[in-house]
Amino acid sequence: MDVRSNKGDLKGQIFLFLLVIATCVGVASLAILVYSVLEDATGWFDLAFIFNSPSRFPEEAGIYPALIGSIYLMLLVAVFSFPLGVGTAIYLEEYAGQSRIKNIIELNISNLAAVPSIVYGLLGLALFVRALNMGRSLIAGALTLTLLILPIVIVSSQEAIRAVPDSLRDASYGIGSTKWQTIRKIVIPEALPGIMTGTILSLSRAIGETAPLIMIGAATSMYSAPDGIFSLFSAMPLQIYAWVGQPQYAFQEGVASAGILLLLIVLLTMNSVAILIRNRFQR
Amino acid sequence: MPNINVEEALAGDSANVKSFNNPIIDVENLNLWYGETHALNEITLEIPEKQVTAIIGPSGCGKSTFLRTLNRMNDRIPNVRIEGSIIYDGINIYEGDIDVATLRKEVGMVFQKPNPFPKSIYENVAYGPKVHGVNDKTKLNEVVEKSLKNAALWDEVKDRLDASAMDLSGGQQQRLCIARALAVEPKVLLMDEPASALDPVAMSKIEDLIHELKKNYTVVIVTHNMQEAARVSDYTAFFHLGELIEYSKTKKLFENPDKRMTEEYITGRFG
Amino acid sequence: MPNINVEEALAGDSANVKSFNNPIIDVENLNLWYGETHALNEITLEIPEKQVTAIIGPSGCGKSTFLRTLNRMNDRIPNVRIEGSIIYDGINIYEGDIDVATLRKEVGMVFQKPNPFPKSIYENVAYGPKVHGVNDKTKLNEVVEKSLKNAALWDEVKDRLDASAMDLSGGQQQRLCIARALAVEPKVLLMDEPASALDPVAMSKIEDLIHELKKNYTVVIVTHNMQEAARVSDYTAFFHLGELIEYSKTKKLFENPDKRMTEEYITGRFG
Amino acid sequence: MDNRLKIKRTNPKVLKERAIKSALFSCAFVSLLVTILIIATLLGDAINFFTEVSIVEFLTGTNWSPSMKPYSFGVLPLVTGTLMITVISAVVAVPLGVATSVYLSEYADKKVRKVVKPVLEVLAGIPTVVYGFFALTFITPVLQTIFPEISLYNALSAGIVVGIMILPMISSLSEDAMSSVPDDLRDGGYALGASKFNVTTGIVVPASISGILSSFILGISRAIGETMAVTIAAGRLANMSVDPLKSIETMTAAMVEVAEGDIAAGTAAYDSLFAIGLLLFVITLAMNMVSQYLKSRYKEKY
Amino acid sequence: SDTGQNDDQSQDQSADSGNGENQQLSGQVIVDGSSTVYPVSQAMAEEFKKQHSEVKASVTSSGTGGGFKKFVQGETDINDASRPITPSESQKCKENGIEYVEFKVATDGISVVVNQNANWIDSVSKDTLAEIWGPENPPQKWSDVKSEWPDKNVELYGPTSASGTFDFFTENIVGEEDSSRTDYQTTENDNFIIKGVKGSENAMGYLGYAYYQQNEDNVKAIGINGVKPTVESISNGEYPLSRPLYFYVNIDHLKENETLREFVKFYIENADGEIIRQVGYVPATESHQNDLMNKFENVMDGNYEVNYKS
Ligand SMILES: Nc1ncnc2c1ncn2[C@@H]1O[C@H](COP(=O)(O)OP(=O)(O)OP(=O)(O)O)[C@@H](O)[C@H]1O
Ligand SMILES: Nc1ncnc2c1ncn2[C@@H]1O[C@H](COP(=O)(O)OP(=O)(O)OP(=O)(O)O)[C@@H](O)[C@H]1O
Ligand SMILES: [Mg+2]
Ligand SMILES: [Mg+2]
Repeated sequence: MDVRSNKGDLKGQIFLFLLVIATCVGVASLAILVYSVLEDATGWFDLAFIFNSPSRFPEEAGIYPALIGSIYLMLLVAVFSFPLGVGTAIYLEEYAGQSRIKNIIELNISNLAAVPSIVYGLLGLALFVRALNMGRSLIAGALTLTLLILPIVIVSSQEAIRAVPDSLRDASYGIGSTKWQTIRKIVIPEALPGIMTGTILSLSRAIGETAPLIMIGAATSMYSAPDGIFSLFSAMPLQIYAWVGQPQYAFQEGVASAGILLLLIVLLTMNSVAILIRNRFQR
Repeated sequence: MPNINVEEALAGDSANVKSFNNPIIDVENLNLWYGETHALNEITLEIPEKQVTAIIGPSGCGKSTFLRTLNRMNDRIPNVRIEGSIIYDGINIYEGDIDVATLRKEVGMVFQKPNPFPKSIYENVAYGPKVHGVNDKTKLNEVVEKSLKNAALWDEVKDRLDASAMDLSGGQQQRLCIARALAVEPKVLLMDEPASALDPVAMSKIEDLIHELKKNYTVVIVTHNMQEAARVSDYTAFFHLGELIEYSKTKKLFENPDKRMTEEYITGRFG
Repeated sequence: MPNINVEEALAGDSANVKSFNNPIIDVENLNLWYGETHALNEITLEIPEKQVTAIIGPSGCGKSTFLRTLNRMNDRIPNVRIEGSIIYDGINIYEGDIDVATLRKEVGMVFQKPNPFPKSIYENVAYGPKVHGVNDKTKLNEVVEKSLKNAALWDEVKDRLDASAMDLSGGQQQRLCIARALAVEPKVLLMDEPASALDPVAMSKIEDLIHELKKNYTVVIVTHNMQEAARVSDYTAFFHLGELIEYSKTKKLFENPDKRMTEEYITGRFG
Repeated sequence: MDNRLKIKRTNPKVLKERAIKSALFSCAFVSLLVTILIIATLLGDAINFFTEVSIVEFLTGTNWSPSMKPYSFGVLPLVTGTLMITVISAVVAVPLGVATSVYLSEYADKKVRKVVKPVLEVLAGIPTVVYGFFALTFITPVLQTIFPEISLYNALSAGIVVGIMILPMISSLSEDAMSSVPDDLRDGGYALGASKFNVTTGIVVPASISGILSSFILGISRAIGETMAVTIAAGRLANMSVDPLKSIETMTAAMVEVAEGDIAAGTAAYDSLFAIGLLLFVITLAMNMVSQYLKSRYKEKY
Repeated sequence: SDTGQNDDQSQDQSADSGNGENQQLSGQVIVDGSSTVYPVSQAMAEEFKKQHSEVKASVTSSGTGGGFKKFVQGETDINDASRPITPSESQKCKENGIEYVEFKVATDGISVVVNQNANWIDSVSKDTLAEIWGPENPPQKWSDVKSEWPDKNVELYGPTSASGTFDFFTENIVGEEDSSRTDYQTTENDNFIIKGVKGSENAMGYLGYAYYQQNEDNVKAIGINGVKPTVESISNGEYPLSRPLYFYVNIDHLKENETLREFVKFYIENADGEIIRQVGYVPATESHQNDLMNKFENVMDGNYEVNYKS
């Protein structure tokens, strides 16, 4: 034999090559997207844009109320969806055993993942806006988006929890920890990177959604920022959506792109917190 | 070059064990199935308090399984079915609403494969006391140091308590798991081959520890090492294919076993 | 009751080992660091072909680390730095473009903690041959059966080859891992405490296997069990705190060690 | 004293554990509740719809034209449209996503992973409207150079863009699943002389298959339910063709059209939104039942 | 339109309507409905907000029908509409006890556009348009319509059948509402009609006047029966595809909500001017504006009866 001969691994080389290509495709798509946004946004994206209210004059148009709306919205969605989603995942993985109810709930959750966002809008309208009398408030919007992203949080948390080796649970139970102690101190910290991934992906989805918010009647344009959770609100994708439909080119391209750029910045800021947490816990 | 003399280690009387005055654990007609596999078959035995009981037998005979029934760690495996009773401290732990957490705090366990938490060395040992409500920092430090010393690991790790437990060598991990179990001061300590990955020095320290523990604790130990069983235990149970073949004082079992099968097994190696 | 007599096992001449005619592996001035920790310090030794070399030493002394350097399994750990050379079959495996896969096929390994794949028993053993291009079903069946027999596991699992390997007992898992390593027919087999979780019967079968293997293969074995080292190996290396303290014919090392430290260690337990 | 281990129902520790279990169950129950409410929300108007349009016509009709004469409510073209987008996006995202996750988890060094993974996750957060425009203004023109006969609005570019959108879902979740496979197992493979390719495909991927399949389900689900991007990019022509170069209309696009257009509530066209929603629900339910069955057959546990 | 102009103008307006004692308005107004009227309401809200900084105005575009669905439940104050309320929507209001008032605020002219370079066409008759867009035997080549037109494929772009623009066009051109050929490219974003038409010499499309006006350099509007869409021709009704735009106000809300009252008043006061022109529609004439104001005052005085359709 000759351990020096490396030709045996041609297959491996090709495989790696394909993997790199695949990864590049994703990165390149993003680069193109961001590049085209940046190109259109230059000249429009400035402090005034961030701090102004919308206007029918492109030069004056700003996104402040929608920006604040989106930030509030994301905070609320995170606060609602994290405990609810992780709680559900814990129940399913640690408590439900192999029961029938577990199968039903799991089936149900993956089914909810495929429900179109517009249907969540209809649900939010009927449930939060009308039945619970919240009106077109931030909280109604946040709850609607929470339901929308819940399946992603649940399924990804479940997978993360499932991947925690059983020997660690054994170790914890073996010294007399209760179930909850084991979950809280061993399972959740171990699963946290995966849980954070789910949270990142789902909050990302929530921050870019338009249809359900339009359905519940959130404003496509607001001229003042929300000042509480029961306040009327707009959100960035709605404002962007409105601009993109305007007849003037300056709106469709410049102003809308500036909005998209800001949305991406907010998204990245939001994600980096989660990413920091994820990296800290990743082995 | 030393000669290993098991005879010397087996001092004591040779009466067969039927029952004890005051067993801490009393196993009766225990059967266990993994799905279809009948892994434990009508096991009846009493475990004396403040003594060391060794469990020996060929690989796959059910030693770990039996050990896990004693603190209900088998609850965690799906498709396990258990019949019979195990009385611990006067209570059948398979009947009614049992507080398994308290049971396991009192009947602690060291597993066959070392399973440290992916945390620091310190956190591994402090985990148990914290779970049971010890939060005082100095108290914790004390417990960690004492447990690591007892597990013969302190000298090797005292300078890197904050390092990850996952970077320890195999034997170090095993000792860490022992320290972790000791830190909660169980009444009964179940040890599944605690010394298998240990070198003679560490092993002898652990054996010394077991002798020490015996004063206040009950120890049940699974081992493949006949000498170890002989040296360390007071009573020995020999399992084979899920059945308890023989259970008697260690000296008796090693010197003058009742069953042919026992004799074959213990001599099979050294005869 | 048997007496264990190490002396008997240590037949052979007592010359100290410096170098062999035709070592299959030649380690020179090997140093290894985990980050800051200097885990192997200037190790120089030659491993003779078709002989059994045992590595002994206290827990944490670097035995596993050393073993892993021989087939570059240490590549997989981040922050490892290696200096020195290891010549296998005339080639320095730490230099230039080495096909580590082929290296590892030829220098196989059994790990300290059993690590079966989460697949069926059959698939675990068949994995290696399949990876190396054996696809013929009857051929595979043969290999699987032979390897499991050699690892003394066949009788226990022959009826449930499709069951998950994860449901095996600790010792069964360990033997499965041995069978898995045998199935690719390596030239050198590195075994990290292969027998620690085994009962005497299985252990003796593995030892018989090692004797058998010696005819065609080279074996390097880490063990904590002095008797085992004595029984099974031709040469023994004693490590301490990352250094090679002594390396000589097994008989010599156990009967008449050169270094005080060696003597203390091997007698520390039994003296 | 001798009942020390017996759980007393008033034991605070026990109460706490029970309370936690109930709380967690309530969380899980929310998802059931949501389903019930969704069905309730859709059912009322859907029933209205079915009083005007027979369910048979709806399910078997091959012409969808709710607000253009002659009115016709055959949902099949929408179903094929949705199917087409789903298939195209899956064909794009599944191989790319898995390949990316394999690369990040098994090949890339830590620094690359730490950068690339979050970068790709940004793709999940780009507003879907933006994706729609990206398809129209970038992807379609590129496709035009390859297929000159392609329509301005076409299933292919919409499918591709949805594939890009769900890519991070698949790549990130699969990557998590793969990187939580214990290293012991990889060691086991490498020690047998397996190449990285062998270990990755033969050990790591099978051991993490549950997580990988979950990521497919989540990703593809999103593709099925995706609204805005396809509404903009795929056109609004409900036709039964399976030619990806033509305009199509998906079920979700039809729903938006009704919801954001000027059609009056209470008309059959408006109520059709709810009927489509319900049908989509039933279809995905069936698909999920199949995938749950498949998944339960491929679980490896370590 | 430049910014300076706008500043002057908003000062004018504050002079106009800042005469009330109710200086500190702080309530909220909820506007929903047609995406066609949306730019108008948006602009009105923007200007109104400049005078009453504490007011919260929420303007949403979820379509005329979607908006009415909420309006008939009393959830919104104002519903923008690119078509009159339908009898069923009107009946829903009646059932729910919602009284409403309709204001026609502006006029749109649906413009038929072709490529700048399409020299072969400049004006068509309504009948020819009907032939091109109608459902029966739709022509595949331009030469099928008129032999002198090019022998090239017909490429058509239009809004979706769910839009009010489509309804209006089909009713007024094809002759029957919702009746149209189906083989054309539809989009709910009019900008893409522009893009399509700009890209091909054989293309034709129709869309709102605002979109044409913004793209006079990119596409060419053709005359219908000889009349081209201009502010003039649309406002005097000469242009055949002049389409009124409405908003509907909930009367109860109007009476209870002072902010809404001021907003509607502001809306009407500005219906004749620059704001409407800036967003690309044709403002109301002065006399029409007076009618609107009278209607508003009558509503406030209680001299108004809702005329529910059936
Ligand atoms: N991945 C790692 N990172 C840092 N230090 C390590 C790592 N692996 C091992 N070490 C340290 O290197 C030293 C040698 O470890 P090694 O595993 O080689 O010991 P060993 O001789 O095999 O011991 P044992 O008999 O307990 O298995 C130990 O002190 C250990 O803590
Ligand atoms: N989870 C399980 N599912 C099915 N069978 C199991 C499971 N765990 C153990 N077994 C089987 O039950 C039998 C007893 O296993 P056990 O682990 O108790 O053996 P052991 O005596 O501890 O062996 P060792 O010395 O090898 O650790 C073995 O045949 C084993 O294969
Ligand atoms: Mg065992
Ligand atoms: Mg080791």
